[in-house]
Amino acid sequence: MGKETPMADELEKGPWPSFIKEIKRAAEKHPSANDLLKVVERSYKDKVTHWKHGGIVGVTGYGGGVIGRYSDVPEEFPSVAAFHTFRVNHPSGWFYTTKKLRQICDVWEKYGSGLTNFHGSTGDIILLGSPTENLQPCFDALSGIGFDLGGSGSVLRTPTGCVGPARCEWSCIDTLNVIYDLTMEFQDELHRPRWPYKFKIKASGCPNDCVAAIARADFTIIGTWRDSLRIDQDAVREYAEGGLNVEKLVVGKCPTGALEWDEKARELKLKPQDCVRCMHCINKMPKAVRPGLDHGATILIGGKAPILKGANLSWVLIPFIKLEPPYTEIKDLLLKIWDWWDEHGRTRERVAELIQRLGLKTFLRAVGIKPVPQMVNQPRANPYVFF
Amino acid sequence: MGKETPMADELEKGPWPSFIKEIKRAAEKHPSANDLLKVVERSYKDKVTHWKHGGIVGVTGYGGGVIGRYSDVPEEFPSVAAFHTFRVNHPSGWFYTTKKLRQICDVWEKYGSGLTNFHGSTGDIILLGSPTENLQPCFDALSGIGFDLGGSGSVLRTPTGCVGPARCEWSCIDTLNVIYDLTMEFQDELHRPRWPYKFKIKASGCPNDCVAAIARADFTIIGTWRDSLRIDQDAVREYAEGGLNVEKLVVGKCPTGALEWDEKARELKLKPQDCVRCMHCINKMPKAVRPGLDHGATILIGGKAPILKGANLSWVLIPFIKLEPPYTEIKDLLLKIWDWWDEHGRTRERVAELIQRLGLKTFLRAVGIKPVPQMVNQPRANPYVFF
Amino acid sequence: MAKTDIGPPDFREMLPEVIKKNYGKWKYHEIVKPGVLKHVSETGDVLYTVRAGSPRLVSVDFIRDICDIADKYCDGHLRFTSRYNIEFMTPDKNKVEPLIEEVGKLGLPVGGTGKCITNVVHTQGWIHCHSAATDASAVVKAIMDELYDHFTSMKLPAQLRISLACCINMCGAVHCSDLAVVGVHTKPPKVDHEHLHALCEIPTTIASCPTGAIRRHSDKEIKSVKVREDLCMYCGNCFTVCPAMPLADPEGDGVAIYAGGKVSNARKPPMFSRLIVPYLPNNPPRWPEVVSTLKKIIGVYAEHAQEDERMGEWIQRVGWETFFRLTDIPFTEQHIDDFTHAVETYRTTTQFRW
Amino acid sequence: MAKTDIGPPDFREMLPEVIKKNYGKWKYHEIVKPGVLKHVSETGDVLYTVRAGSPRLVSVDFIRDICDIADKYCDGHLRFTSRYNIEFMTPDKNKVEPLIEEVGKLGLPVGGTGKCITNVVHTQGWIHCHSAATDASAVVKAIMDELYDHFTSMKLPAQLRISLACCINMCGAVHCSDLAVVGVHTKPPKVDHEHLHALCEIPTTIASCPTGAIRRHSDKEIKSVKVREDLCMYCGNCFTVCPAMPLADPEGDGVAIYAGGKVSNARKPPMFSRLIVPYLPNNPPRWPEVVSTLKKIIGVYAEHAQEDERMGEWIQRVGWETFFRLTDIPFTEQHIDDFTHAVETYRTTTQFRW
Ligand code: SRM
Ligand code: SRM
Ligand code: SRM
Ligand code: SRM
Ligand code: SF4
Ligand code: SF4
Ligand code: SF4
Ligand code: SF4
Ligand code: SF4
Ligand code: SF4
Ligand code: SF4
Ligand code: SF4
Repeated sequence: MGKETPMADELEKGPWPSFIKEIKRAAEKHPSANDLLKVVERSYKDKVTHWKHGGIVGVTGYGGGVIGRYSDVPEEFPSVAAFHTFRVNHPSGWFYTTKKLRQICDVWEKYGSGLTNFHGSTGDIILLGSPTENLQPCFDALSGIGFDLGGSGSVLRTPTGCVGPARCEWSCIDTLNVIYDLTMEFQDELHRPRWPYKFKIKASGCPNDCVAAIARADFTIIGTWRDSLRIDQDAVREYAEGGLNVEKLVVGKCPTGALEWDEKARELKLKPQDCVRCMHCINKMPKAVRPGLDHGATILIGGKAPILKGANLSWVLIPFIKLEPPYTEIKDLLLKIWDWWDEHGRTRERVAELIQRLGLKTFLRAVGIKPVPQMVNQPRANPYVFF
Repeated sequence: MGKETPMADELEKGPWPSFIKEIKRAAEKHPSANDLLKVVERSYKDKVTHWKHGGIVGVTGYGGGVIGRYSDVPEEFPSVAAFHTFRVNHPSGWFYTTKKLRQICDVWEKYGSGLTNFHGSTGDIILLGSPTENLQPCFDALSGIGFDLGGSGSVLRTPTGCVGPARCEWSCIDTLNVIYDLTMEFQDELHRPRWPYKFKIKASGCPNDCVAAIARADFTIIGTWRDSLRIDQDAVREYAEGGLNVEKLVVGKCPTGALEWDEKARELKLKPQDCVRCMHCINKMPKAVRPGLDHGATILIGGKAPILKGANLSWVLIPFIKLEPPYTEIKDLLLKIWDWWDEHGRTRERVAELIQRLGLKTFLRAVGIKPVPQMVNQPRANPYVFF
Repeated sequence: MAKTDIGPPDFREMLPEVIKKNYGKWKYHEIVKPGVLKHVSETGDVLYTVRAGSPRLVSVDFIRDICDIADKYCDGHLRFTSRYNIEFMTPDKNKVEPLIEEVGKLGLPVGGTGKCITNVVHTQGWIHCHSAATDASAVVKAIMDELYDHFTSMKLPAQLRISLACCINMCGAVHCSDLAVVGVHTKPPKVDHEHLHALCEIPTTIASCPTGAIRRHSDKEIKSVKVREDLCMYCGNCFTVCPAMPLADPEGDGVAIYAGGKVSNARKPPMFSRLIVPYLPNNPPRWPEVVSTLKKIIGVYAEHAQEDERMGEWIQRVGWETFFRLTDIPFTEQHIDDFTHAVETYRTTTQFRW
Repeated sequence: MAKTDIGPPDFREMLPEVIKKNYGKWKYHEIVKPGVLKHVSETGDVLYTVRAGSPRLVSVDFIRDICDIADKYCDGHLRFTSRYNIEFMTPDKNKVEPLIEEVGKLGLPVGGTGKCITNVVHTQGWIHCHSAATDASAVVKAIMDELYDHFTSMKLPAQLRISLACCINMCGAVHCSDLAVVGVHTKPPKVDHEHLHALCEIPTTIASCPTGAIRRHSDKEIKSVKVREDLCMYCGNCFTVCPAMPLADPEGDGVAIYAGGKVSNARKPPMFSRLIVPYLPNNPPRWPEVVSTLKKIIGVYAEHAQEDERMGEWIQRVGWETFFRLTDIPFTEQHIDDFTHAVETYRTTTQFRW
């Protein structure tokens, strides 16, 4: 085998763990993995992909969750002539028992190529490469071990959240639970395409945004607090004595100048009304500074990649909302957003693009939210005002 | 008269000098000024303007310089039935001898309403209100005393510059001379409309930009320097001893952190490569800090008010250019810009709007300027790149 | 026939002797007191400037009055500033106080320097423009009567520049002022179907509308246009190209207030003024709502801004949400941009104040 | 028939005991050393996390290997991070070093915490996607082989996140990464006139183009479309809706590099990555031009940035002109935005560095 794939083989070298080694491991048991290796080698030679536009494939009752994929040289690589992938929804926070993981491995060893992505960049478990005839039995087996498909196509995509309260001291919301709850509530929206395009939900427990929600989610939930952050002055002094330059590295980097270091009293002073909860002082001194206690979330809308009208970072929609189960307000809001988008959106128009086309004002009216200055960095400069 | 114009009369009160008083002064000799007062009173009552769209009026040989204006109630106010204004070009820097000013007064007393604006917001002397039949004789008289018309319509508008080297220690270019030279060179462009729309040139001697060139000129010339600013440490110390908080108010406000105040040595230290020549430290301590000596100008393009596609602040086109008479490079550049704009511009399309429509790249190629990072705040974020 | 294209008088002929001698040689300046500058040259020469406010709309007799003063104290020279103020210049320190006194006798304030409110850049208004949605001179007079003390003193955090334009054509640097008052229409043009075809080119008129609100009249018999009122934002551009589409309306017209613009590159780069009050009624002759709103804002600014902080720099530091909170100005749909680059103004961070 | 809509397993069943007990009660954390976190709870409980790099594209046997470790040291639990790293967690300090040793035996690096270069978010590439203009896994492998030491140490000014997308659909948070590698086509689609009408809806295809480059074929006999090549910027959107418009081209395809994006709200608000290298060729299997460019940039960043300054924060502070000067990367027409909000990126101040 080695001689046939010299370029791929080259990628077994070097200290970083090698995906080629992984393909070869799978290839020992799976002809499709073996063919995949050769396809990849061929791409390295030809400098183009050898996959064709995927047809519509899937499993009974679902409109998505499987990405169809065919080789453009099926004669040459018959075992990957059809090589579809499953998107399998993950447990919130990507926590697993080894038992569950082994069950997935067994199913995928049986029906697929034995290759996976842990995880896809949306957050699904990606089971990489199954022939068409194995799709349904494989799904049945997955369902049997308690797994279900994630989203693909014009549906709600697999919601994800950061590790949150499970292992992070800063989480102002229960990211894992809200993600799980919304996922369960909106199973139908996840599995049956009926919208203009995809819709993504992500939740981060604090403004550090460890799931990059603000950049990647149409509906972005970010934990925050409404009161003042908590400062333990003894612990601050400990950091200072430990050699941290509090003046320069904490106070000096606060974006709003909300902090002051009283060198004499060796105290960190805060003007709470100037704190914009950027997390920096907390990040620098986790033992000394903590988020406040009046927890909730900021809701932002419209994050997305460049296609079609350009990329967006999510825009502030609700500066603060309490986030407690059963999350009724959030669910109602999502339904309102989807209704409006569904009614007015064009094919392949993300919700942000629709808002851009029809105007934020129209959107706010449709979902019943009052304008507040927190929604904008600055008011309009142009005088083209409608009355 | 007083009883007829109660609202206007109200505006004679108060400490700020009153334009109504001025109208009344003129009204003593000029029936048109008297009628103007009544027109204004009527507008205060009706809350609308009583001027109609101006027809095309002018003087022989010129396509602009006179703004035509007619009353919409000529029966009621016959002496302002036609009430056109002259835009008279000013001497650079708005310097006058009283002799010249008195000559203008005499001409305008004879042919017009006796009312003026010193100055219009572009920078012309505005002679406010002449009947149609007086236009030519009035112009002849103005020409006789050495004055000429400014711009109106789709022409080069009256170029203006700040007081510059005449009375300001910071001027890095001879604003008065460059404005006068360009004005004389482009008399034809000033007087005979042949472009898509108006074009404005303004020059400020330093980045303080006292003629607001960056906001109001299609072609913005701003003096700057390429070497390091000059610091007189003794003078700095004097400011410090005089009570200026150098650390907080000078160093602390430098936008790039280029300054440091060495409290011990009582010295102001500069990292020259970090100075972006914002003028702040110079403004705060004129006796101690001065611009460098390698003088020149930054050329920016495209400043304008909102009509039609939105307002623009001028964009950096040439970070640094030497600016010495006869200003050949500037003149060549202007001609190239006008040629391109003239060829491609639509009616009422300012040069900035044309650049927006056809792309900065196209414009740069047309005028033969190479892209440099100083032209942008940041490179593109979107991946929609042409090759 | 008169000579054409002679251009303006050569500025060199207009300069006082001391300036000719020290042209380009000035070394530093001081503000001696409000309205009085002292420039010192590398040659050792000194020049005092006395700055006086002007209503801009002045009679020829006014010009003669100030010429009298210039003849008496300034060897027959004077200048105007880029904001309409009058500058009397003399190398002679002893002339400064008598000069100020004579200026005072004319009823002109001395000031407009340093941390003051200088003269208001403004436009024609109902005095001369067909486009005006408000008056210019009267509003300025009403404002400056009320803010007079700020012209003659220097007690603000930084200089504050107010501008006024009587319609959104925005003649002047109104779009980049600390505070800008802008005349606005709020009703769509009323099409004069009878005269339109005679006065205007229909395709040009249609093309003039930035929002595409203008269409050919549906009735082919009527050679005119129709305005889709929901698409019209009253910019008046159609009126500029076609007199048969007037927008002026006694009830609809009024003023908007913008804040936080600047032009200089000092500290922060230049910035646009931004909408803070979408509409206040025209209330001649003294526009009390406008005046009191400006006063309120200036008071809040004076109280909260740091030294040397321009209006816009202060707002940038504390956030617009703080500005609206402190000034008690309601934030509405109108404040949210919906023009071409609107999305660039939306907030894409969780950083904000409550 | 299988049950549908059961959703993923409940995360609560996946949590280790110590996490169940201290859920929401964590008080603070420390980075003990690269790749090892210590979280301390208000209850006094402690949790150690060992973070290991993963190639993401892994066989089921790989998963079984890490499960073996988790069974041995972590009571049968483990998790993955939002950047594909594997996290082994244990309350028992004594297990940490042996655990690390076993992870090492698998050939996995321990690190990815603090001021490091963590794992590269990436996509399918030539492994599975029909849109790919470059490979993903191979480029990532080549990069991380070279930057390996940065994964296992913490000596950068701040954490540096690299992402890779194999086409400008930009699966992943590539548009907001410290450094982003993006596959790009640079040739217009080659229309397959023969099959187009069978495979695609012509109006949808025409509508898909953001620049309006696609038109109906001029020859009415041919049921296909034409591309105006001067209007095409190779976005591939037409190909997404119509397979008969492939863009892949061995010569034209390659990668672009973007820099300075971030997602967190820490200190500066989130920002987009911006174009720094418009095109580098595909040079399999190790993309040397890409790797060396990234190394160069990281070196300059490491040398010049202040502590805690993310790539984009540093560039914002020193200016893009400084970035291009220090990195020796040529600035070209391509860097200047010409898409919808292009003007918002033009410099409107005289503030800049030489
Ligand atoms: C006379 C005039 C130039 C002219 O050719 O007419 C002028 C003259 C001076 N300006 Fe100015 N500026 C003049 C309009 C401007 C303008 C334009 C405007 O107001 O429309 C600007 C930009 C405004 C803006 O940013 O919105 C302007 C921004 C400055 C600045 C920067 C202020 C800042 O911090 O942003 C300085 C520096 C300072 O004041 O410390 C300055 C400083 C100066 C100095 C001190 C320069 C000098 O050394 O002589 C002059 C006296 C300042 C004073 O009045 O306190 N000048 N100056 C203009 C007087 C207008 C008036 O009557 O009020
Ligand atoms: C007289 C003056 C206002 C004043 O009272 O000072 C003025 C008055 C008019 N301007 Fe202006 N503009 C005047 C300076 C400006 C400036 C300021 C400047 O030049 O620095 C601007 C903003 C800068 C710019 O050009 O972008 C300005 C931007 C406009 C515009 C919008 C242009 C745009 O591209 O956004 C219009 C509309 C138009 O051209 O159709 C306009 C149109 C007009 C017209 C001709 C009205 C019209 O729609 O045809 C006004 C005639 C009024 C009248 O009856 O006298 N005027 N106009 C100023 C000229 C006096 C002078 O020559 O010194
Ligand atoms: C495990 C993980 C969350 C998860 O649910 O999987 C996580 C966990 C932690 N993050 Fe994160 N972050 C994780 C992805 C992210 C991301 C998203 C990404 O990388 O794609 C971001 C936003 C990235 C960006 O801005 O571009 C992120 C921005 C932060 C920040 C803000 C950093 C900054 O200064 O901009 C902190 C605070 C810090 O590091 O001081 C932080 C801090 C932390 C802390 C210290 C929180 C805590 O108290 O436990 C955790 C360990 C940090 C460490 O690794 O040094 N985490 N963190 C993710 C690990 C990814 C990995 O394997 O490398
Ligand atoms: C598998 C995955 C990449 C990976 O290797 O991790 C992926 C793969 C594809 N994405 Fe994606 N996207 C994946 C996460 C993303 C993300 C990241 C995220 O969700 O957080 C984004 C950016 C966020 C966003 O949605 O804006 C993303 C933005 C896109 C886009 C551009 C959408 C846009 O509005 O800008 C497309 C194009 C499209 O939808 O036609 C796209 C389209 C595709 C398609 C379906 C190709 C296509 O044109 O039809 C790819 C299938 C590849 C294959 O053959 O397997 N993918 N895609 C990720 C999903 C795995 C998972 O479920 O966990
Ligand atoms: S987003 Fe905040 S709460 Fe969530 S893991 Fe990151 S730091 Fe913790
Ligand atoms: S969280 Fe950020 S904004 Fe708030 S005080 Fe700390 S550093 Fe300043
Ligand atoms: S722009 Fe500069 S040079 Fe000109 S007057 Fe103002 S401060 Fe002086
Ligand atoms: S001119 Fe401005 S940027 Fe330069 S050192 Fe002085 S304050 Fe800093
Ligand atoms: S701002 Fe408008 S109304 Fe006022 S003078 Fe200019 S064009 Fe006329
Ligand atoms: S006022 Fe402006 S928006 Fe309204 S119809 Fe006229 S041009 Fe169009
Ligand atoms: S980035 Fe493009 S090529 Fe790569 S997986 Fe996503 S859609 Fe496919
Ligand atoms: S690649 Fe993009 S720009 Fe080119 S024709 Fe297709 S859709 Fe249009």
